[in-house]
Amino acid sequence: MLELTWLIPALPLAGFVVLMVLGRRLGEPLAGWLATAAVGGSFVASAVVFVGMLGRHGEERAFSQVLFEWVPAGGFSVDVGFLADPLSVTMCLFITGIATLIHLYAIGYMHGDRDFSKFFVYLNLFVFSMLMLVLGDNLLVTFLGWEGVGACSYFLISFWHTSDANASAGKKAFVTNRVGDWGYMVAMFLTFTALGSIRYVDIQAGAGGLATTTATAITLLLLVGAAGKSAQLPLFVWLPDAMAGPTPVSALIHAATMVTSGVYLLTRMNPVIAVGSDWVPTVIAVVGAATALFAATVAVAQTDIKKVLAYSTISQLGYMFLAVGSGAYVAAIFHMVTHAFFKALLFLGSGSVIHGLGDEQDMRRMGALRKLLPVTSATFIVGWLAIAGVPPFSGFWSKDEILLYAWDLSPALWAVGFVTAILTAFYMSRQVFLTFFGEARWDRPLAEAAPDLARERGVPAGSADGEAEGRPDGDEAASPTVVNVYESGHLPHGVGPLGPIQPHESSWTMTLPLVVLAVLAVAGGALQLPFTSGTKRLEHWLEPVVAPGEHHLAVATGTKWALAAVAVVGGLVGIAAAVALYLRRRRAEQPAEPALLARGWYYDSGLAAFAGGPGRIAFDTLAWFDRTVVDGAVNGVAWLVRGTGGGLRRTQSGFVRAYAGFVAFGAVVVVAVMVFRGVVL
Amino acid sequence: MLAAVSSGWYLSLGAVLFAMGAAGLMVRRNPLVMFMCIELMLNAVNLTFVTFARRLDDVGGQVVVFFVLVVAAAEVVVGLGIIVSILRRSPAATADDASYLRG
Amino acid sequence: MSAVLAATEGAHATFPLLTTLVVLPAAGALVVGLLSKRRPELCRTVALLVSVLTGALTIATLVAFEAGGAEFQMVEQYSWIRDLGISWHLGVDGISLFLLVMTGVLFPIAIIGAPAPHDEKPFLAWLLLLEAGCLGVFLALDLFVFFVMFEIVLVPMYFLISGWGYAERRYASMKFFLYTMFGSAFMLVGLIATAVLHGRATGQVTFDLVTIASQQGEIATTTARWLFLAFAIAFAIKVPLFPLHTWLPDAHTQAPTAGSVILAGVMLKLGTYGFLRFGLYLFPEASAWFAPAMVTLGTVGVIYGAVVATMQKDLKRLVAYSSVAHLGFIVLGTFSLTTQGLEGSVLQMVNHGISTGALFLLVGMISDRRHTREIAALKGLQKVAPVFAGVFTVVMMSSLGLPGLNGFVGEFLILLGSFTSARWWSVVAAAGVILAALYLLWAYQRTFHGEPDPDNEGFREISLREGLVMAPLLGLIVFLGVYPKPVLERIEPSITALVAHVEGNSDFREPAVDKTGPAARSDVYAEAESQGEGHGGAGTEGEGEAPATDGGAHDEEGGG
Amino acid sequence: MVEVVVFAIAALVVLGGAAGVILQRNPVHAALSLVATLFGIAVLFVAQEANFLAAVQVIVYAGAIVVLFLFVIMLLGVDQADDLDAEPLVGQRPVAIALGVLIGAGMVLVVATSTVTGVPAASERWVRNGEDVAQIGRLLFTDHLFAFEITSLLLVIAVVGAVLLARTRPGPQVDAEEDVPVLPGEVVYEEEE
Repeated sequence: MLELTWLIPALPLAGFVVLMVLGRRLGEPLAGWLATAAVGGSFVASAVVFVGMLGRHGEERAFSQVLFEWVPAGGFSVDVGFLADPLSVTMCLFITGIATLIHLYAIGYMHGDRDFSKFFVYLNLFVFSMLMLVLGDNLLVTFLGWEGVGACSYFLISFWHTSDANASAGKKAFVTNRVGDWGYMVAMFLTFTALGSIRYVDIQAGAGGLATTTATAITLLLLVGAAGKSAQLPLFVWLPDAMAGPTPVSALIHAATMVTSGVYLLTRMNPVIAVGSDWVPTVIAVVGAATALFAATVAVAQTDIKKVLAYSTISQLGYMFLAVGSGAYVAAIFHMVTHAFFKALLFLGSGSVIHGLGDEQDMRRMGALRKLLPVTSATFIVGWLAIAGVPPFSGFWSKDEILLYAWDLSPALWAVGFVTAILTAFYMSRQVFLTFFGEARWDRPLAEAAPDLARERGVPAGSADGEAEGRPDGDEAASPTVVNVYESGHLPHGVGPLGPIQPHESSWTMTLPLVVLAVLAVAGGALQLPFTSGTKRLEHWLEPVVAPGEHHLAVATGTKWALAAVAVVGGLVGIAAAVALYLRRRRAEQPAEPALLARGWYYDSGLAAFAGGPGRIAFDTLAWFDRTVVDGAVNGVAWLVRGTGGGLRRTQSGFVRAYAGFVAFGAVVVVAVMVFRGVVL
Repeated sequence: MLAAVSSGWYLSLGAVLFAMGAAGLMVRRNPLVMFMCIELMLNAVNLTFVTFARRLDDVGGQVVVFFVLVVAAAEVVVGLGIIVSILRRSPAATADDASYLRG
Repeated sequence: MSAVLAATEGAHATFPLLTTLVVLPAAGALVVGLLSKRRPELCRTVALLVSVLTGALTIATLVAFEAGGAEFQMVEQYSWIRDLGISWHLGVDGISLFLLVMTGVLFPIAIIGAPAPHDEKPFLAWLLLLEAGCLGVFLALDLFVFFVMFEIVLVPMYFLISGWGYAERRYASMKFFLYTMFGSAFMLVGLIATAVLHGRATGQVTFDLVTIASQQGEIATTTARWLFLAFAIAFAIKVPLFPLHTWLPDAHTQAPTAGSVILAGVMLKLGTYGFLRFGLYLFPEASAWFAPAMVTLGTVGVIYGAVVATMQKDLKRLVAYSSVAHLGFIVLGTFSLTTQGLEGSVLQMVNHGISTGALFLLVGMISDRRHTREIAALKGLQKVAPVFAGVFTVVMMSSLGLPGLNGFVGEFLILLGSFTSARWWSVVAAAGVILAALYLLWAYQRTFHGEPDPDNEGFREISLREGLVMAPLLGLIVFLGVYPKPVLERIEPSITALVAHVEGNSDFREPAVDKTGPAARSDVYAEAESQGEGHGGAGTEGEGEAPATDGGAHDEEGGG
Repeated sequence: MVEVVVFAIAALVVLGGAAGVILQRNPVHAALSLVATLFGIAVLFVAQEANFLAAVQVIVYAGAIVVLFLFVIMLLGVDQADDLDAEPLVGQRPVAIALGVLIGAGMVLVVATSTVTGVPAASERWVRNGEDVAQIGRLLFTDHLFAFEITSLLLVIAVVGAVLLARTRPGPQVDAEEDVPVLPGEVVYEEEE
């Protein structure tokens, strides 16, 4: 049954091709259904492969299937081939599964969009690329998927391309990813020169023979690549902007699947990491921890419902890197899966809210939606509890395991992770309360409901300052500033109407995925329960792949329980704080989040300032250099020739006698030569 | 008749004559006179040829002189034709006035 | 002329395919030139017919070419100037084969896709003559013939630019002509010196490339280095290599669309091809000796070209500078002197011809519609012309090296190869990939994204003719990206032979890749392989998927 | 002995005539002094036993050419003295004299320093039997036949050219003050900066 592997990516590809050819003719909603079917089919295929794999034993579970030779060149040869092993199959399962749900959701969400079918073309292409990424049996095929998903995320982020913000967000994402891809490529070259092959099987077999420095270099370069794709410090900047894309995209690409591929890559390459210097994993862990904390602090102060989730995603990815760094590959994958469940759930939930509120994304315009959006709110709350680390929801188990390993590596890292956990609980609770609880801020016109938001959008706020002025600096980290968006006829996405709003629950195509995901978010923890070795299913399942790098805990059971308890308490503390701040108080004296955090520590704006300032100047200087110096030299030569010609022209005086003079001079010279050389007549 | 005067004298004379012709060509502005100077130089050359012809017992030298004479004649004819067409327009014209080929 | 005679002489033996390739377009040019200019449509038909026929012949060459042979094939040799040992010597090997085909394909496309705004007759005649010259360059195996062809090419291009170009055409064409001539002067001296010195050493003068190249060591090492330099200058200008590149933006920007397409697609390759044929092959030792310098220049070109491209305000100029960057890659690969690098270079020559050619066609369509190439003047085209934007996107993605499209394979092999021999340069050059994304996407954003302003509201969607012109290019872009094997396996033998040639005549050694990997292949792998074999059916079906992609790709793009 | 005297006198006449050509203000006088030079040369020819050439010298030069000069002078009536004091070309005169002196001195020096050691003619030895005409003739029509024919051609061309040039063309007579084409087929190039 394993030989069906090729079918897993083939189906979305087929869907992509078909939709591209006659997507317009199919139109809505047929195109959507077809795309969903394609992905669903590939989910079935992966399930079949999974079952087939269960029928085998540890070693035989690595199955590689070569379709055709892709790039043969001298001693270098790469096939388009797939490697189906526990790791890739796990990825395939949850990717295709979640993708199917999100496709279904998107049919409802994208309803009425003029590019409905095109959206699904991109979505299918993305799923195909993502599956190539995880199934590839060598670094190059993975890279094909790696860049493919990058391109798709570019297309999808700037899907509503008529607004410049979306367009530049897409560009930003692609270019930032490219920075990471640079690391990936160089790592690939290094691997090839060191091992003579970039097939995972060869790497796994040959990693032992690698020189420590080589392995270290490869790992660090891969880390650059992973940081770019998985939005870690310092390359995370593109992810918050990526929220400009349609919400299903944010859920699928920028929460569940693509952004986790960095973690996948590092896990896949764990044999190499194991060979590298022992400080390398620490580096990874530190990057992860720092990112987790940083993003969490920023998430605390966001007002855009999707921005909160975006930063939360970055933070959670930080956890996964922390896990990889601590040698807890299983935990990393575990958290990847659970996170995929609850974060997709949260995103889709927020999408449902946005949909229900007529494209309003700012939480200052929400509140008390619990009753009007029953399914959405219920599922959203499940997701909240899951991410907040409340037992027995899935998030608790995975996060707890990561923290456990972090503790084993160094208590300091554990502390960072712990603080992050508290913050996570806090900002998620804040989001839930602002959105579903408290007082309604949508039943009145914008100006009265949310004066500060109105000011930001440059509409006359209710009473005091009637004059509208938009914030000059286009700072993406904070809520999307649009200088009087209401003057231009159509509203950009994420900006709700001016007047009162009638929220409504979404159609079943949108709510069904929510319910399914909610169930998964609750039960996901069952994959890997830390009680007995029997309950650690994921660990046994992944064992053949991650064995080389997996770290073995040396922590007393007592400590484990203690840490778990502390974590739970931390989560509750966070929730409690949020309750105190956002649920109890009246909106009037609602605490204003510090601007520093709202603007993401000015990291992004600083970066933009640098790119727009010195960076641009440097580029301009080089262009100037090219125009004036390099080309100037060329034209200078031309000018020189012309000048000399003009000068020599002067000697042609036209006076016969002057010419005679020249001739005579020549004669004198000849004679002189004769005199001094002496001649024989 | 024995050659009491060595050919060196003749050659020297030719040299001096040539030099005078050259100088004259450069000094005088009247096209006609310039032509005469050219004739002087030609004659200097002729003299030299003849001298060598005698010195080396070679008639070839004289033959060359013969050709020079012919060419000189032709040249004078054409040259004077040009001069005529210049001077007919402006009787006071000098060689310097005909400097239309100035670059 | 005598060439034509020679060809007809030879015709008795076997059909002189290669000679025909050169003569046919030239004759076509003559015919078109003789036609009445009051009947442009007739000229167009004839020109199109000739170019298509030539294209077909190049395909025939591709078919007749036996894969796996390193030596020159279908060689034709007719004595031309006996006393000087100059002969009409043509041949094709893996290196020139695909450049040949690319030329044959690009010309008809340029003729259909970018008709002359006025005076079609001379325009077409010049184009055909240009084709003859380009094919001649790729086929020539005789220094003299090569030089003649190399120079012939300049004339039509000069007239194309100066006659049908844009505002600054006179300046641009003159600059292009003089600049390239300047280089050619060095080459002329170089090749005469080569022939003479070789003749002096061996006793009989010959301009035959194969003979001279095979008899290395006849020319003193240092002398050979100087000679290489003489050739290198000419090629470096043609490529163009970093400091000598400034004629390119002007020429590209001012040339008519067809001119730009051919200039970028074919003529720049004359330089890179020259480096392979008359650098590495003719002066292996010198090439190895100069390799570090050349690699450096290539790398500089990659970064420099990309940075300058980013700041261009004129769409065509931007593409022109992107060519500088791409050709930097090719030079880098060429002088990495590794199998991968060289194969990548040859492949990338073809890829660049296709992608940049397509890019110039599209930019030409834009400037035809809007009568401006100013990026600032364009906005929101994607909304009014989605299919056009789609086509542009695909081409753009291939140009910035997206895996799965042709641009990537070549770039990757180049970087991989240069990494083994010139590690740090390759690392730097790889950063060029980032910049490529930057300038292309930025330009795309400013041109296609956003709300179209009144000027761009009326932007016409891609027409059927334009679609049909782009379709084959898009098809090639996808196919070469997904399944470059047929190309690579034809290139490989010649390249390996070339590398061996260089190694045999210099102290350069291709860095051996540590083979611990394959050596230590685990049982898992072996077993996995056997299973892969066992279910070959799946494989073939999977293979079936690959063409499906490009089929779909250009159906959609072209049909729109 | 006799020859010395002859040479001395002839040389004096030659140089004197030359000086006259250069220094005489009036072209007519210049022409006359040219005649003197020519005669002197002729004498020197005779002194060197080139009798035929001497004759040709007198006939062609003194007879034809000089007459032609005088004829032109009279025809155009430009026989007024031109001033030798004015020199429009700056520094032309000193340079000219210097160059002249250098050439003369240099060549004399060459003659003085080097001895004449040419190979005596192998083929046409000059037998001094006074029949140099026959010898020259034989040489002309054997070895130098081609050149001889060419000269005939040259003469024809010269004649045609002379006729063409001297012919008066219709059209307004313009004077040389304005910068206009004067020579046939002459074009005036204006400076382009």
